[in-house]
Amino acid sequence: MTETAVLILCGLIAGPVVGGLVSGLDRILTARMQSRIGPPLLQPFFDVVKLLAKEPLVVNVWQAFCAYCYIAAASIALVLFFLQSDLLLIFFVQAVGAVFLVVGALSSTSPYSQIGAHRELLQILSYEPLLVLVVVGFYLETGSFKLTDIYAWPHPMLLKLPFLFIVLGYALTIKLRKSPFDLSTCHHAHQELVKGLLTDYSGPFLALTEIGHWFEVVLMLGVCTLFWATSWIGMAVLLAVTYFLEVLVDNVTSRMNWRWMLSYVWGVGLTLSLVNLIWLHQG
Amino acid sequence: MREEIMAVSAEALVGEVAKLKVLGYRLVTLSCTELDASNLDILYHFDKDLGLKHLRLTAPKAAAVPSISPVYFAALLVENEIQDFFGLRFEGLVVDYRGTLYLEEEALKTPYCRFSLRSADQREGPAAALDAETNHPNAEKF
Amino acid sequence: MRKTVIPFGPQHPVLPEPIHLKLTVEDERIIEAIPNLGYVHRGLERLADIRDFHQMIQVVERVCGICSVIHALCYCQGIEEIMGVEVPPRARYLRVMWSELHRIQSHLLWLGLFADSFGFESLFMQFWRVREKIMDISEATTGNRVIVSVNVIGGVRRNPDPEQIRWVLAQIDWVEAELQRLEDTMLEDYTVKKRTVGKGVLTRQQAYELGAVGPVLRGSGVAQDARQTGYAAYGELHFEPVVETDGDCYARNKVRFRETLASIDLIRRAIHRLPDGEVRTKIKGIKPPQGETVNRVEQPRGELLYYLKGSGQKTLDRVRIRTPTFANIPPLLVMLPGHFLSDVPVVTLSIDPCISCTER
Amino acid sequence: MFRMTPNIVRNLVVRKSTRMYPVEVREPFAQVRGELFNDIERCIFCGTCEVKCPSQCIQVDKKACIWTCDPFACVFCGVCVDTCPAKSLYQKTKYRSPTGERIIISQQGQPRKKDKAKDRAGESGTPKGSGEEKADPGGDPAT
Repeated sequence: MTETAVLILCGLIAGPVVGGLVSGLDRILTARMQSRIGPPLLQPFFDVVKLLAKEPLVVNVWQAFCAYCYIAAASIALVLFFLQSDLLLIFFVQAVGAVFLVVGALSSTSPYSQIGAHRELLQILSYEPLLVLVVVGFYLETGSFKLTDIYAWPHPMLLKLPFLFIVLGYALTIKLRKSPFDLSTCHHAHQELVKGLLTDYSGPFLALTEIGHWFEVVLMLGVCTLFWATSWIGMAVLLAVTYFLEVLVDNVTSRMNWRWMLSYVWGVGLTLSLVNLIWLHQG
Repeated sequence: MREEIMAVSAEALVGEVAKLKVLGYRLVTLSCTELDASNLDILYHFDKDLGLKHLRLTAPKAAAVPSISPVYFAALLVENEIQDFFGLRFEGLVVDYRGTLYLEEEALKTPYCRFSLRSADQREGPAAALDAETNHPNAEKF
Repeated sequence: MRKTVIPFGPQHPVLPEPIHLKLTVEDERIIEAIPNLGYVHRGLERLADIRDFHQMIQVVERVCGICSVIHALCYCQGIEEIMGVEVPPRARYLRVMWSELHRIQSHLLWLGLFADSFGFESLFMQFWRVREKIMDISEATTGNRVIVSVNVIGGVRRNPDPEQIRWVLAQIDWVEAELQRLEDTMLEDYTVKKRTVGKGVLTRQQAYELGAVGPVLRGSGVAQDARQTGYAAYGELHFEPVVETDGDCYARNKVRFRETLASIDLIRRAIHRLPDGEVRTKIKGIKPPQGETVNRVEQPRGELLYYLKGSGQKTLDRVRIRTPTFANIPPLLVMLPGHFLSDVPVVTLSIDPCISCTER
Repeated sequence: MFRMTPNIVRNLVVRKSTRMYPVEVREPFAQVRGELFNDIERCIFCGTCEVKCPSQCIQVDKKACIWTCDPFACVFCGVCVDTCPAKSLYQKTKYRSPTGERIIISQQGQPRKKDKAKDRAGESGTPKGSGEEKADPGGDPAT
């Protein structure tokens, strides 16, 4: 029982701490790639603390409620991951959180927020099928949706599911809000929709969505570790390489539009998944 | 000025401008200068193969000038600008901001005129109401 | 989705300056765009009533920070023409050098902002990094970074020594090398092309009739550049305008990129032929300007026109400034409808809007 | 699709282009037009700078020999320095550092006399030994 409590606590702490550090590292690495010095490592924490200290101002109560629901769902998803729960359940909870974020944005009347919400729905529509296919891949390989079974599998999954890892990369790029998929909102509020989805969230509620985002980042990185679950070094190397590539892609592409995203992510993503799944089935 | 300047009257203006368009001239811009208390001087600058040609129109402030924006769409901004700053009316503008392109509703009209400055309350008078009636129907949209 | 009106600006993070576009959209597709101006109007033309014609140089420089040298140059040329002042040859060549430096920095600024408009932040940073070198050259040779205040009636105020000229050449070589490194990305990258090719198409006919100027006009295939008139020393430098024919955002992008390289070349040629001698004609004792003139020069954004009228007094009767963005707004209104909201920043920035210029 | 990659990778290894600004400042160039100063001992209070200044940031009181400048209105064009007949105006190569308070520079000089009086009085209070310049925090924006 105490073990469960410890795991829950781990999940709740790891989300903001690891997520914030990853975000800080991301900003430093991005700055270096652009030949800048960049902010200190702890800058994301400073930002969030500053936001939390601000006077709460809401457009309507719904939006505040949605922000709380989003962070709750995101943290529950991560806690479930730490508890080695069912992958399908985790993704379901995570999707609920994402939808609450959209509902919150839709509850305001700002056209930027509205259009951002529509685009976010399209993004969810593009990455959710891919995530399900990745989970199906795990099932076909291990015969189980449980994380305990997947972590106990003796061989690195990447060798069997290389294409599905690329597919997960697409989902990861969308989830991390990186170019070319930073459509609904992006990190620097410098696009045609201002901050898109998050335009009308402000102060502490914006901080909540940011912390919720960190939970999701840690969760997605956790899913990446499943592909090399046999050794700690393998996991670390895989994570480092994956994240470096994410930042690199962010820096070498421009933002695309949602039509391109749908056709590209579905076209390439579904093809790659199917090829991988058929290969698994044959092998 | 080095280039050729041709004087035109308000009646002949649109015809002359249309002729220039047929000849392949491009509208560069309009320049408005206040001559004295009741007259404005408008220069229409045209360009063809890097050569300039000017039309000069001396317009009394009280009378409206026919707009050339139906001929050259590009004239709409500058004609609205002159309307804002010099208080001159252009008739038949394709998009008529009615003096609010740069200025706010409550702003004084004709800020660029030295000799006369119509005050805001004068504008509210019957003349302004008449102005509003005779405006272009498009104006309602903005 | 029903029709929505999106207030694009006046304070919008994508737009560097405050223009307000009322966009009527249907399902993210633009149906109509109506501009509204006047957010930064300063009435600089009216300042001619209280500032004398020498002080107006500093005033017109502030019409637009990015092309200050060229504004001052146009104004000074106009006054020189009215007063019949001959400018020394060295000053004419130096004016070309500083004008082209300004064109490079303006184009680099634009290339960065354009990259940012389609969400390519790292490319934005790279262009601005290169631009910094040009600002350094400005600062070292004229004394100021942006509004350099180097033109006067009758010549220029600074005379770079040979060592400084050599230093400028070396810096320019560095800029060219850096630009060539970015050329491949800006002109050939898949995502960049995807966002710019076929966007905001303006046919040759439309561009000409709507009075487009500068890279917008040249991107549509009309070879017109005020530098062809040979003002300052351009007539002696065998200037050729850069022309593209597609008329879309990509073509305008390409025109500006190629013009930047062409400007580097022009600076080299100007420095190579730089004559010795005086840089400033004394105008003491000549009567204040009496008469009127129209002067045109080529700004980075396009053709700039000054109408000046003086009546022999210290203050001018009229200073009328027609800036290039003013001429490029009607084409923008024609280009926007039919595009998606995500293309609005790209199309809007493709005319290189300088709203402070426009509103003066 | 990834044509930017060589530039990005190169940036990771070469020196950074930015610097930690207030801590680390680049050497200014020799001819930079920076902050404006008046060498009040040489000033003859002719008022040329007041007339020529395009931003009208300088006021010269010829009788009381007071030279006043609003540094926040100064546009660093250097016209006053160029036209100063006594060459008492000069610009440093450094820019004025940012401040939260509005200041007006006001300098009290001596009328030009045959015998050079060494001691000069400050305008009001805070008499500095050098008599260089005096800043009135929150001073009236006299321009």
